[in-house]
Amino acid sequence: MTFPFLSAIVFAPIAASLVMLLMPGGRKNLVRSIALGAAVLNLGLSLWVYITYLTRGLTGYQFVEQYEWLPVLGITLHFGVDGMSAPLVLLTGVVMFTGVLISWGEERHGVSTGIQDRPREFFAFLFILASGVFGVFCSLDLFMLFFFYEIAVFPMYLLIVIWGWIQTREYAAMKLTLYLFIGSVVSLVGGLAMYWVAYQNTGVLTFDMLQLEQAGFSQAFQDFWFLPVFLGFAVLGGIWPFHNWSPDGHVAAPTAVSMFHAGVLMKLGAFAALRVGIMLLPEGAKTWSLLIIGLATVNVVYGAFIAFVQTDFKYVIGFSSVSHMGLVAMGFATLSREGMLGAGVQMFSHGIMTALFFAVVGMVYDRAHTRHIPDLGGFVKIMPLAAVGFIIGGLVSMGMPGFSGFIAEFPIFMGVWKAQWLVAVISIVSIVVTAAYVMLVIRRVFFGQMPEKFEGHITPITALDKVAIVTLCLLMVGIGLFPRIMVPMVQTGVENILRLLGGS
Amino acid sequence: MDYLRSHLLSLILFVPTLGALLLLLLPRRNASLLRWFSLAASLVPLGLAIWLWMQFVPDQAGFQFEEQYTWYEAIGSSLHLGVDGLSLTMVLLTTLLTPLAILASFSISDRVQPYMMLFLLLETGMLGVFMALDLLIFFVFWEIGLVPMYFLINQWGSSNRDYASLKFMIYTMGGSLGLLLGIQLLGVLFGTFDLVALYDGWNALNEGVLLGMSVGTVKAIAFWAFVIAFAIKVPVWPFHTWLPDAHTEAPTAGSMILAGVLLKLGAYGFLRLVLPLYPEQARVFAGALALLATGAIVFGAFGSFGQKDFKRLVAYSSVNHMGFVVLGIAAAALARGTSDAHIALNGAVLQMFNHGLSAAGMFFLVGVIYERTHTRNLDEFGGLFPVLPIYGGILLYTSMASLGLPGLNGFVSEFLVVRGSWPLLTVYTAVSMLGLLFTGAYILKAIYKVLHGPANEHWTHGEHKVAEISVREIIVMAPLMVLILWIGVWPAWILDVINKAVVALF
Amino acid sequence: MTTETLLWLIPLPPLLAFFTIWLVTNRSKSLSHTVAVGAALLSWAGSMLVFVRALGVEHLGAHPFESAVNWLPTGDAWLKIGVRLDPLTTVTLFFVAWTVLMIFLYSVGYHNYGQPPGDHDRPGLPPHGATLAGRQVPSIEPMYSRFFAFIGLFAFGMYTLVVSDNLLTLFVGWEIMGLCSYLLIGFWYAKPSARDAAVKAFMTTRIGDVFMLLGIAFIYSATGSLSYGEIFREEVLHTLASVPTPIFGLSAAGLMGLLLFIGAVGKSAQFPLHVWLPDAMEGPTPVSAMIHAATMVSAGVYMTIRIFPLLSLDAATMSIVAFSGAFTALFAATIAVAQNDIKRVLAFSTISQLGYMMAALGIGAYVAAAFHLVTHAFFKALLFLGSGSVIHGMEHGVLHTGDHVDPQDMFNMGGLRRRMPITFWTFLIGGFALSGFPLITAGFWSKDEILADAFGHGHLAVFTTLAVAAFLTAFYTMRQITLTFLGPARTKAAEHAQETKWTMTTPLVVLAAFAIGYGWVGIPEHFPVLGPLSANWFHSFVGGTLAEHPEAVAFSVVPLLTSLAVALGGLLIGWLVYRNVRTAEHDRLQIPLLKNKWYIDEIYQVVFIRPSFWLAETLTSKWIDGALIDGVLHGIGRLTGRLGHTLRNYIDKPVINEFFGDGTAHVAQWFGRSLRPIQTGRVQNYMLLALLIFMLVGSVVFYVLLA
Amino acid sequence: MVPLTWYVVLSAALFSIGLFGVLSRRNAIAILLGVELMLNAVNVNLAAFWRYGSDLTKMTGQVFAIIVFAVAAAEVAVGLALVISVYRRHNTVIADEIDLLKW
Amino acid sequence: MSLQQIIFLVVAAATVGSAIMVVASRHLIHAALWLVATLFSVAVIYTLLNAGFLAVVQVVIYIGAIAILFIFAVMLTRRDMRDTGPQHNRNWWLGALIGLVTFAGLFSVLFFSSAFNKTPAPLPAGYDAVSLLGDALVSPNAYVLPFEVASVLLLAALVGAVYVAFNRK
Repeated sequence: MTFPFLSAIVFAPIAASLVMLLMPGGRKNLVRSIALGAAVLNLGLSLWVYITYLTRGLTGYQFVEQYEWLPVLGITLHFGVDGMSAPLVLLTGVVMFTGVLISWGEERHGVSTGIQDRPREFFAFLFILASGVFGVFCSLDLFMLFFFYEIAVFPMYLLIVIWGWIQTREYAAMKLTLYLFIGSVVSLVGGLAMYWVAYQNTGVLTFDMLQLEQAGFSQAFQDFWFLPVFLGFAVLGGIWPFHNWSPDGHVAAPTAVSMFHAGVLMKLGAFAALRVGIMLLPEGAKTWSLLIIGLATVNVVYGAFIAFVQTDFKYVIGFSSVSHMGLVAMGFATLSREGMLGAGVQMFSHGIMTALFFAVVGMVYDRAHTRHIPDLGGFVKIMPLAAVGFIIGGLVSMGMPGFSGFIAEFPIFMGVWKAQWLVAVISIVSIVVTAAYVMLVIRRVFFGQMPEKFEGHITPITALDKVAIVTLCLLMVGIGLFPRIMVPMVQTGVENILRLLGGS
Repeated sequence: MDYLRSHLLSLILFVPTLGALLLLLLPRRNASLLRWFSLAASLVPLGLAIWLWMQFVPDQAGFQFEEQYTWYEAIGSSLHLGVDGLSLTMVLLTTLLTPLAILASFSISDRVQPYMMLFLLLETGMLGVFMALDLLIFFVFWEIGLVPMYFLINQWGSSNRDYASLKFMIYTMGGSLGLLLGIQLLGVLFGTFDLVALYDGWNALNEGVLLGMSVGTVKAIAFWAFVIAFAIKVPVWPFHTWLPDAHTEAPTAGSMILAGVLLKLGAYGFLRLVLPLYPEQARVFAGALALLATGAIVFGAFGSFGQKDFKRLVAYSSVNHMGFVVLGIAAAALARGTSDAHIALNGAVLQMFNHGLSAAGMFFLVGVIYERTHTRNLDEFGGLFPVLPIYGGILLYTSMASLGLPGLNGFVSEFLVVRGSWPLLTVYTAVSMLGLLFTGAYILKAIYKVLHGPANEHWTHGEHKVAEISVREIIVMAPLMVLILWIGVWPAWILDVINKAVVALF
Repeated sequence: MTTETLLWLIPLPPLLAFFTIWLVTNRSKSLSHTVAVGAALLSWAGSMLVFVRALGVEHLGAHPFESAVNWLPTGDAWLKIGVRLDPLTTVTLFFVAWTVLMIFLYSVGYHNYGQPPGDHDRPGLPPHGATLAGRQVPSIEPMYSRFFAFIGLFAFGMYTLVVSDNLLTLFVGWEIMGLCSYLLIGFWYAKPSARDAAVKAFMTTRIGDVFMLLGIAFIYSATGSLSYGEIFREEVLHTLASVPTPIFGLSAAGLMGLLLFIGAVGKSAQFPLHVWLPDAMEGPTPVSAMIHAATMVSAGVYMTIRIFPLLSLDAATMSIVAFSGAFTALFAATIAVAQNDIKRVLAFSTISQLGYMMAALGIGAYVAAAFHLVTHAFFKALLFLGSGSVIHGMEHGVLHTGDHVDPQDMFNMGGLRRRMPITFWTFLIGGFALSGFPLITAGFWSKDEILADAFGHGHLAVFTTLAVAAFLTAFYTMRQITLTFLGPARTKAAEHAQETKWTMTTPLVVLAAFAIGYGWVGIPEHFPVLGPLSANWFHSFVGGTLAEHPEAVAFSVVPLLTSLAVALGGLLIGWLVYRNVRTAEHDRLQIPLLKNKWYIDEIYQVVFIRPSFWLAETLTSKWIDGALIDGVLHGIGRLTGRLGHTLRNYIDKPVINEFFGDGTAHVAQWFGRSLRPIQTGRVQNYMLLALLIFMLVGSVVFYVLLA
Repeated sequence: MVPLTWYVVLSAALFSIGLFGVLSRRNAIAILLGVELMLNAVNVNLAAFWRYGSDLTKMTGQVFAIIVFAVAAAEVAVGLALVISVYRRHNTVIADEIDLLKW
Repeated sequence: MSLQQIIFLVVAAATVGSAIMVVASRHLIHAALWLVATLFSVAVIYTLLNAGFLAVVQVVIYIGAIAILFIFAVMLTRRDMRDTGPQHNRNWWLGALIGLVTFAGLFSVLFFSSAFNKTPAPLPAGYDAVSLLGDALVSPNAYVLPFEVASVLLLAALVGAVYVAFNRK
């Protein structure tokens, strides 16, 4: 019996949050240190998992653990990672780590950055959320997947409502929660349908996805249930036209939460949609592939165009996420090797990138107390590193070669060529639009003239912020220059999916 | 030594990057150290490139010094480097101009560290394009080149830099979308991006149906996608309007590189990708291409003649000169394999190199005068010749080179282009002579306004008296001038390499 | 040292001189002119050596000295460049070497070497004179060294052009000379007139050059070579003559010839591209003498003679050449009679004389053309130098007396023959040579040969035109001499004019010698009395340049008499008319039309120059680039913004967000609100309700389901 | 002898009357009275079923009745206490006027 | 029609009548008194059923404690002895309807079903209901546990009542 890495990864955050809740709320730094410790631990663990998977050249599901949970209903605590989920586990570890770092903040000449209000509860909720996320990525059991999915979604409500942007937090939090729950409920119905049909087909009551894959659902069944399941999860992936919760949510959420939210949670949706939707209902996926591609195209172009006209710094990023997640959905929907490969990488790349974006936006907002782009300017003088980070993020987001974005987007488009070349032609426009708004934002926020009212009131970013930024940038550049540190792994995942798709 | 020989290209390619990274470690305050270090970092590739030139065997057809490293095997792309006569020339040009540009930008005192880093990265980007034997790698470096240039313009440029830099970036990116799509199509079709493989595969593919269209149509569309991408970069009329803005706003060294090398990327794209991949389409559309080229030559000359801004004038002259490159390419496309085509291509490639020298020189000289007077308005100069005899001489010399004075490099290449394209595209060539005429007009206008002209007391006396060109600046110009004369008098040394490559390729 | 090597070396000394002066010695005046003159001397020596060797060769035309090297790799062939010494080269080299050397020498004096630097001279302006011991004396040229550098470069260009064996290097020299001409005309660039003249000269000649470049490209692409030896081979010419072209129905050969000829038109200032030459007089006089009389403008004719084999293949081209030449000759002469500036008169006479040569070529008399080329080079150089000397003397007078009259206006002169005798006599010789004073002057022989050829080959129109032109030439030459030297002095400055230094007079004497003596090498053998005495060496020698040796035209008395008549008549009338004209007002030939050169400049201003500015500034820059192209781009940019705006405000917010998203929520809220009244909070109501429902359901269950 | 039916009908009547009281009286105390009636109806049933049961040695019916007594006592005690405290707070015992359950 | 039947009918009539008065009488105090009457007649019913002990308990606890408690409560919750306003709420008719329906339903079920149409077995000789009841209440294999629970419940109710009704002023 080897060390249960995945269980450790999944349950460590919850444990940490309990420990934090036991701490006196006044000792903020103690709480933060615990949080940081836990985050580092998780990062280490997920890194270990990732590296092991990569270096051992392993394929299929690894680090598999299985425990009885509710045998009567065939529910087991079944963990395991494959090429698709291992990067996401790492991603979560990274975002968790950086999220803690930038939420640490400081209070200096009246400028309070990061989370100064009840950090104990904040981190506790955040870590519960993290546990849920890890759980979804690791679990191979449909029931557990839903279980962790809800765990991941719910704390978001509290985090936004309590620590969010005062003006819209109730609205956004409620909206977000409702969208996500409704979505998950819809897919839950689909999940149960599979459960029963699988029972009828095989006579085994099980939620185990590895067995459900073999359940041999009929074409009609798959065609009927694919859309609810896929879209239900894709809501969290921000698929058009169910994307509206996401920009509002991003804007209302506190920085670290936005990072988690755009960086990881949306991947949760895409990943679940892939795991449950495509991998369990491959035939249905084939049927509906073009529709999904169509929706995703709308996402991509539409998100880009809207981001282009936003004047709220955070809304720009929010809509850019919509656009980029569209690429992920598109990649998966192509059901082709390149497309899914790209989508897999894009999930990671976009996670890191958007986390970085929101981190920087948070840093700016904490100091300027406005996100209205025309009111900003000249921040490069005070926070050069943040500016550089944001620029790198921007380059990633516009798919600039040499950064992870290109590694991700290029294969996606190749996949789209295979599926429907016209879509490629249309959606590639988004690249230029993205470039345009990214460059404009960079120029207006970081360069140009700093308004007088900021002169002297802006404090530089903390060392921890710098650590966070550097970490994220390194990942993006690293993957961009050396795709082989991620691509082969994702490839194994893709192979696995292709096997289910009948090696198309 | 053996290692050096086998990794020469990657060394040339990545030494600047390495230098950029090392720059990070140097103290930010110590400007002079940063400058000298980056100069050194850019001289290393130059040395290596010269050595490469020595080692290069012109008679041997195909690519030499090939290197291949796995990069993105998942989609069949690898870091495949190699040079032939064409790329070698361009590599030499790039490695030559970068140190000069860096030396030229010693006058930059604001944020030296990022400036120099961007410059070195830019060099890597440009070299990468010239060395790449893998379509995807080509595109990678092609795009990477934009970023440092964008920030160089946007951060160190002059008044209207925001507009210019964004225009440059977006225009070029927008242009390369078609290229990107084309590359993806090829990748999807053949599962590899290796140029050598694609040459055969793509050309072998001639009938059948693709994307619901006949292969011919698809190829035609793809051809134009490629052409537009490169035409914008070259730039060919009417895609040229980003260039005057970008050049004008860019810092001196930026304009040097922009005109000296970046424009060549486009022309190189024509030679490396368009002609080999689409010989048939190229032949069919050569007329249109020639038309655009003529437009570039004539309107470039007219535009240049119409400018009030010294730098804009020089910028438009780039449009005019690069027009000859495209004209030569068009001629070659029309009659691939004939000696006319070879001559035209020789002219085009040599023109690329020559324009690299003369345009860089011109922009530098404009920068020199700008640093002293802080104006580029031609009407505010005048009568500077007596004050700046040496500068005047150099300016005269360089502008004569760009005017195409026989005995200097410009003439050789332009003559070859005209000679090559005359029998093939007689009318276009004849019309483009009008451009050649106006080349003289605007060059003389510039000299007239700056050196001669009514002496502007403001600059010739008093506290605004302009200082004579400094030794450093002369050192920047010296190699350019020497090469200009050398190629003008004895072009064989470089043209031989080019010619052999051209004959082998086309 | 072999002749070939020598040929390679001849152009180099001036080039080296140029670089040396430019880079090294430009601080020291004496060094600079030593280097320059030394270089000229070297080239001169080389040329003479070559000349002598060439004379020793039988049938030089058939077996010229040749040497070529690979220059440009073109595909699988090479473009060779090299040197070639055939009779034409030899004679050209001869006069080029002499004139260049003389003019170099002359320049030393002309720029007042040895005089003190001026009080307030500034670079770019002619020296204003300096005060030495309270007296105004001429001051030295501020940019003395630069001048020598430039003329050095120029000499290099000229030599290159002459010795080169192919059109390409010829073009190289050609353009280099063009540059130097530009630089030297604009030498005093602080003078607006000089600046404009420089640009004008360069641009006008460049028009020709552009066509010439095309012609070269055409020849090259048609024959695959550019060296004379290749392209003038029989079979090549034959094929070229047979190939038709779409333009004017000319044969390929004709078209090539025409294109090249246009180049010559520009360089040799033929109508309609002649306008630059008069303005070019703004340059220092040695420049006018060398570039705009002896060498560069002659280069055009030289090149045309070179391509004569090509030219002669197409009758149409030939007649074009002939008529443009003849017309130019007459046209320029008419203008010359109305000019008062001593140099401008000479300038127009140059144009007219070059027209002569073109005409000669046009009628096939290329030997005569060559002959006139050489003689003209000598005496026109002489005349220019003489005028320069006159101007110099006048300036001396102006400085001495201090009344600032224009030292170039002939009506300010007069009576200089006593003040400056050497200049007078040499100028007289030159003038007579120009007007073709019978028997003794070289001009007579060359001009007479042309007229004879024109008559002999039956080109009567050309013949008469040239005759009239010759008459006018003689007339205005005499007018010039009369106004300048004869009669009393019209101004105080003229009274105090002073003979110039030896550095300036020596060249005058030498050139005068040639202006007389050079004619004797070309006396037609059929000429009465003199003919038999001297073999027509020039004809036989230069005639050997081409494969088929042109036979001398049969002697006819008509042209002889004509030329005698026009020359003497012109001179006589000129003297009679201007003997006692005192001021410009009394000059009855000051016709505005002629004085203003037939308003050609003004016409060009309207027809070409203004439109080109409009094209460049308004059409291209403002409309096409600024408005059209950028307009489209900005349109696209704005469109993007507009699109995003629309999507957000008309689709995303209202439809998707408010309608679907919030809409659903609102429906749910409404539902809840509408159910609120039930919640009275009263226990009994709840109970009632519960029981009612219980009963209903119960009864349904009991009476419907179970029953 | 008296048939069991009579007893159960009696208790049914008693129950219905109590129910009516509970539902329709305004006074809280009166409602409690209704409740008492209903409890008695139950008790009557219990006793009757005991008596008419097959085995008289089983005292289940009576035991339950007694427990119901206890419950009734408790209920009344608590209920009246509530009524009194409500009266103290709101100065009323009218059920209609007490709608604390409303949100 | 035996004597027993006649007695039963009379008592039943008294019970129902008094019960009706309980819910119908305008004066609360009267209602309370009518309740006493009802309880008493129920006690009589117990005796008819040979459940003497129950009858006794009924009288002692109900009439002795509960009814009095009611009367106290009534006294405590009124300013003067008169009841003002209607004693039935707006939808009393609904309550009445429900009561009637309930009764009708029960009646129809009970009266026409033969299950209840049985006569009681005669009491065996020496039958001591009280001792049997005592055994049942305290014997561990019978109902001791519910009994104790009931007592605990009583206690709790007691405490609760005191707490709730305790006057804090």
